[in-house]
Amino acid sequence: MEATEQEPLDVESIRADFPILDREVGDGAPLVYLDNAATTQTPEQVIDVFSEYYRGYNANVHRGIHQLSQEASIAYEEAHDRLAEFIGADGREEVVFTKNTTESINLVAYAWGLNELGEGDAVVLSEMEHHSSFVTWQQIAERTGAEVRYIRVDDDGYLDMDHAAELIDEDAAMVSVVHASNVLGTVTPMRELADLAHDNDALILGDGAQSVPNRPVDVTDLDVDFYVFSGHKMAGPTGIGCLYGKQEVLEDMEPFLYGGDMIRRVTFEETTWNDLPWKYEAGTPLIAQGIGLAAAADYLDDVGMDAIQAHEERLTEYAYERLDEFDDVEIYGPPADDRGAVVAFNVDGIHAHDLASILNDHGVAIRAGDHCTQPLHQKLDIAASVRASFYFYNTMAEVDALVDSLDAARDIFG
Amino acid sequence: MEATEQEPLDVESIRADFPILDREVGDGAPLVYLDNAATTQTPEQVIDVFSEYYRGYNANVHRGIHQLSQEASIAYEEAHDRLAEFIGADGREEVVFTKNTTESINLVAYAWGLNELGEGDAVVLSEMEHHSSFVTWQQIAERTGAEVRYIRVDDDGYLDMDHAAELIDEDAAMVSVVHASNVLGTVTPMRELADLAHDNDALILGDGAQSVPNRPVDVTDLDVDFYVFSGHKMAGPTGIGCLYGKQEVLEDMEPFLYGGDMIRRVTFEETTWNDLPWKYEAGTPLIAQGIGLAAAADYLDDVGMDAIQAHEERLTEYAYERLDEFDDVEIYGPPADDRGAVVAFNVDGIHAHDLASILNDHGVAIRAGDHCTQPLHQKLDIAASVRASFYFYNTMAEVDALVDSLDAARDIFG
Amino acid sequence: MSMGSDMYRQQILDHYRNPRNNGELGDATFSHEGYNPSCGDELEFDVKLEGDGETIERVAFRGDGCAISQASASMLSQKLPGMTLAEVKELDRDDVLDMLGVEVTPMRIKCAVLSEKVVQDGAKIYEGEADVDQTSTEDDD
Amino acid sequence: MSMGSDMYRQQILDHYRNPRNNGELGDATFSHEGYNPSCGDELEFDVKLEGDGETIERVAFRGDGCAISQASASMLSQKLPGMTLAEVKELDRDDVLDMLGVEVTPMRIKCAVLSEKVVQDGAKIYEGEADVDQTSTEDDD
Ligand SMILES: Cc1ncc(COP(=O)(O)O)c(C=O)c1O
Ligand SMILES: Cc1ncc(COP(=O)(O)O)c(C=O)c1O
Repeated sequence: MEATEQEPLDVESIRADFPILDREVGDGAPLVYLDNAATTQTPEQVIDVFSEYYRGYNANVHRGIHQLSQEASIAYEEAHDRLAEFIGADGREEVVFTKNTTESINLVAYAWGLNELGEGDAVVLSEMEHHSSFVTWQQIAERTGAEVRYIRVDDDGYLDMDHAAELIDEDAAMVSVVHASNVLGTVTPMRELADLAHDNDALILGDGAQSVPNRPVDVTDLDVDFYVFSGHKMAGPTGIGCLYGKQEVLEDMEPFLYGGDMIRRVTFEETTWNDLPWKYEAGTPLIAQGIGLAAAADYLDDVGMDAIQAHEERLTEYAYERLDEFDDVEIYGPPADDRGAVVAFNVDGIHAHDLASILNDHGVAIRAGDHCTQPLHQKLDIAASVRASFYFYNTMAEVDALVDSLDAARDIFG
Repeated sequence: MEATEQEPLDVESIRADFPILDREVGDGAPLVYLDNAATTQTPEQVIDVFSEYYRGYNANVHRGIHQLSQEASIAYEEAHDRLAEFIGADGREEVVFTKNTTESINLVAYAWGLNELGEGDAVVLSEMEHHSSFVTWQQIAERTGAEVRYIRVDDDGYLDMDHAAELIDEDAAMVSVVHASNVLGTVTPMRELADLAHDNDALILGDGAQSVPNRPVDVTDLDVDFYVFSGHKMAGPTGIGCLYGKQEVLEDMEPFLYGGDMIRRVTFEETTWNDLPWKYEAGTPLIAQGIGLAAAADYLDDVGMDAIQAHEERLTEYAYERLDEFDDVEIYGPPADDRGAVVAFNVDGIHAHDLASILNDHGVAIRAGDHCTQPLHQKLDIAASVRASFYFYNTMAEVDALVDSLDAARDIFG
Repeated sequence: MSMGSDMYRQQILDHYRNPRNNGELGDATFSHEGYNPSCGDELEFDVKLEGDGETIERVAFRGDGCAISQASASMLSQKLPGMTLAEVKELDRDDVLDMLGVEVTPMRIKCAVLSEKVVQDGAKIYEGEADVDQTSTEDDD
Repeated sequence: MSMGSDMYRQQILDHYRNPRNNGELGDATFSHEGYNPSCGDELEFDVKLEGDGETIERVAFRGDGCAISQASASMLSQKLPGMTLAEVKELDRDDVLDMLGVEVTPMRIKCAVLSEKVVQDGAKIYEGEADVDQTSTEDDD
């Protein structure tokens, strides 16, 4: 991972956009929010979209002739253009709004998988998939008779690419792999996987839930057929996600949800579908949320995705190194200088949930559990771990607060 | 329809909660918003939820031990209790949050229909279903080999209940009927349909998109198995809807979307599902939207659902009668005193879209088109209609503005 | 701010009430139909080419819809004869709006351009460059 | 505001480090297991009844999880002998919290009540009143 030479972020002034970061928890401990891989915080610029929308031009979109509907339609449709630009897609035709990453994956699994998969086909995942991809493909495979294969994750948390090349053979119909692991922090070689998939006439889906928020992503460079991510992990609102699909792939695919706005013509006998991307957006869409997500993309681009990545790498490296000083701490995944902005670990003799409860008393918000990757935890042979995850508004001092508060837990359990 | 003796609403003070209603459109015409069947406006009390949430306690729910996650989880889970109470369900187990009515229907169609329907089974709809139910069941039936039957709508816009009794026979597996038509305004005898369905061991789904916002609804009294509605039509936010399901029915049914939070345990071999309602809410849920919807239910209950219904009946009756004075106006559906808060009509010699454009110049926002009921429009043998639809913040003066502005269109097209 | 009422100039209303070239051609070289899902407007155009297989000799159309879509079809039907298919395919939204001579409000643009899209798609199908059953305005912008 | 650290009193830590009645019963009348999906805590209880088929003689449990879930199981295993199944089924959340003697923060309640729910479900299955493969705390409140 190249350490781009970046101007350090002005974190002080960025934090002013996030009033929640000034909050206290418990008995007055200042909040140290390090649960960003679960959900990021939302800047004023995005929050304001909701009052502007509902106070100014709330209306149903697409079909209204009156002015409110015109204004809402244009803003909602342009939000697709904005997201297309943000991830390097060709245009709004390639960007479908969903409610989250999970729905995006299910859309592909139902609309493509259920219709195209069968006996003799293989779906290739990795051992570190999030449940949203793991469970979905497992279930669709079971229904269709397809086989699921898991690319091995080696002891350092990297994908075993020899194993990948073995599994992605001519039976492979779909390769669905996480781009940045939400537990190990591993960043996978997405373009290499895409080439392997395409060499074998398979499609590839990249799970960008932990990459789009944290680093510049260009789906055209990655050459993926599908790419999925969530608004609530990239400074955007809850309840909105994206499915990117190559235009020709989305055109060929059957619809998923049926209803208003996704049809062209309906009779008692048959129905024809609307054009992209609306063919995949049935019913009244996530209007305010979509406009809010575009505002989040604006915000992130203003800060600068390169600068965000550089800042997060500094935080992550520092956190890793400070935690690594302790003999009773075990960190999972690749080395300090080659990972996304998450550090999952355990402290000897202290269960992850107990640790998280005690850290919460010190204002430190981290996640404890299996992080929706039970199979990976089975492989690591641990029931749970704690995970600290960073965003561009976090500071080195917050990393220190995390590390220092571990002592409180050691005192209790020591 | 009984005209409950109700205190008249204090519409003046209600309107103060909806700043958008003070807006102007075009060359300074005051907005007359009569497109409420498409989307209702949102009061300050609901808008405020978003800034309170994002500024105060935004976090991922269910699995977090830290305080923000506790606060968000409790608020999000209690939002289910609130909606259960609002529609007379037994508890949160029976209330699943979806993104809209359309997704709620698709959930049932995929999770129940795709698994349970087959050749020899019939799905019974009405001729006035919205595309969200019409297209969905049509497609699922085509995939499963089931037959779709349509209960006739008579010339006055009522369901032909003799025909219903004929169609709902022992082959019927699902009856899916709109509770209040979004075009004709017809209110269907949902309980009678439920009894017919249950006598034949069929399930029944009520489409409450146009009833939950406008009248007291008690799903237990209606004895429906499923009931669906959208937040954006009931003073709530976009991007949230509900699926009500009887607990035993939801327990028996397979899940729909797969992913995090809907599972209990995942291994490389198999997966078990979470308890209700979370089994049907995969991925990071619509947290802010769900809390916002509960605030909308609070708001509506403060105004009073009986008072809302009574006020809307007055508006609708008045609008119908004023429009009915003109020989060049044709109104569709039941008589003035027996309908929901929508009046769809056409003016002779003026296409619906031209009418809507001209009315917009006078600030009057109405919808023109097929209102996502193309088959009903084919039956009525019209390409389009205009539709005025009311909510509790509308006034008699706004009805006058609608009727008076028709003259401007007549002047142009006369 | 363009006003909706401004769209209904006398010329538009005249074409709407008395559409030119309304009907069918018995000897059409090709025909094509289109639909505007946001309005329900429908149009079907018949096109007869000259012997060069390139220049439009005559057109006729049938349709149902709002004043804007039908007037636009009528006016276009007068403009097409003498144009080559290559020229037809070059037409863009602005040409249509110029032809109409009124300011079309944003939500009605699709009504205005339906006729142009139908004829263009018809030409493309005829020349083997496209394969659409029915033109739709949804993918317009 | 109850603090997370307050949960870890000496007694809780002692039961966590030295769980009582840890192990298996060779002669169990019934056994049942449970899982807390929000934490990953697991517990399996073996219960041996007296000759009356009603009164608990001995219990043993095995488990894996956080201090709260394991201490709660250990403490409950001491409380159960001598109770009838009817009494066990009457236990509620407050009894468990009283037994623990600490304030449990809201997100940890499920850890605390897992042991109680496992034994209750086991009793119900034994008496033919319920049919669950594995107890889960999700449907708890
Ligand atoms: C009767 C009826 N059913 C279903 C729907 C679909 O609702 P949504 O677009 O929120 O999914 C609507 C609203 O358009 C409706 O009026
Ligand atoms: C790698 C990865 N994939 C998918 C998801 C699912 O995202 P969501 O819960 O927003 O659907 C997450 C987030 O939890 C994730 O980290």
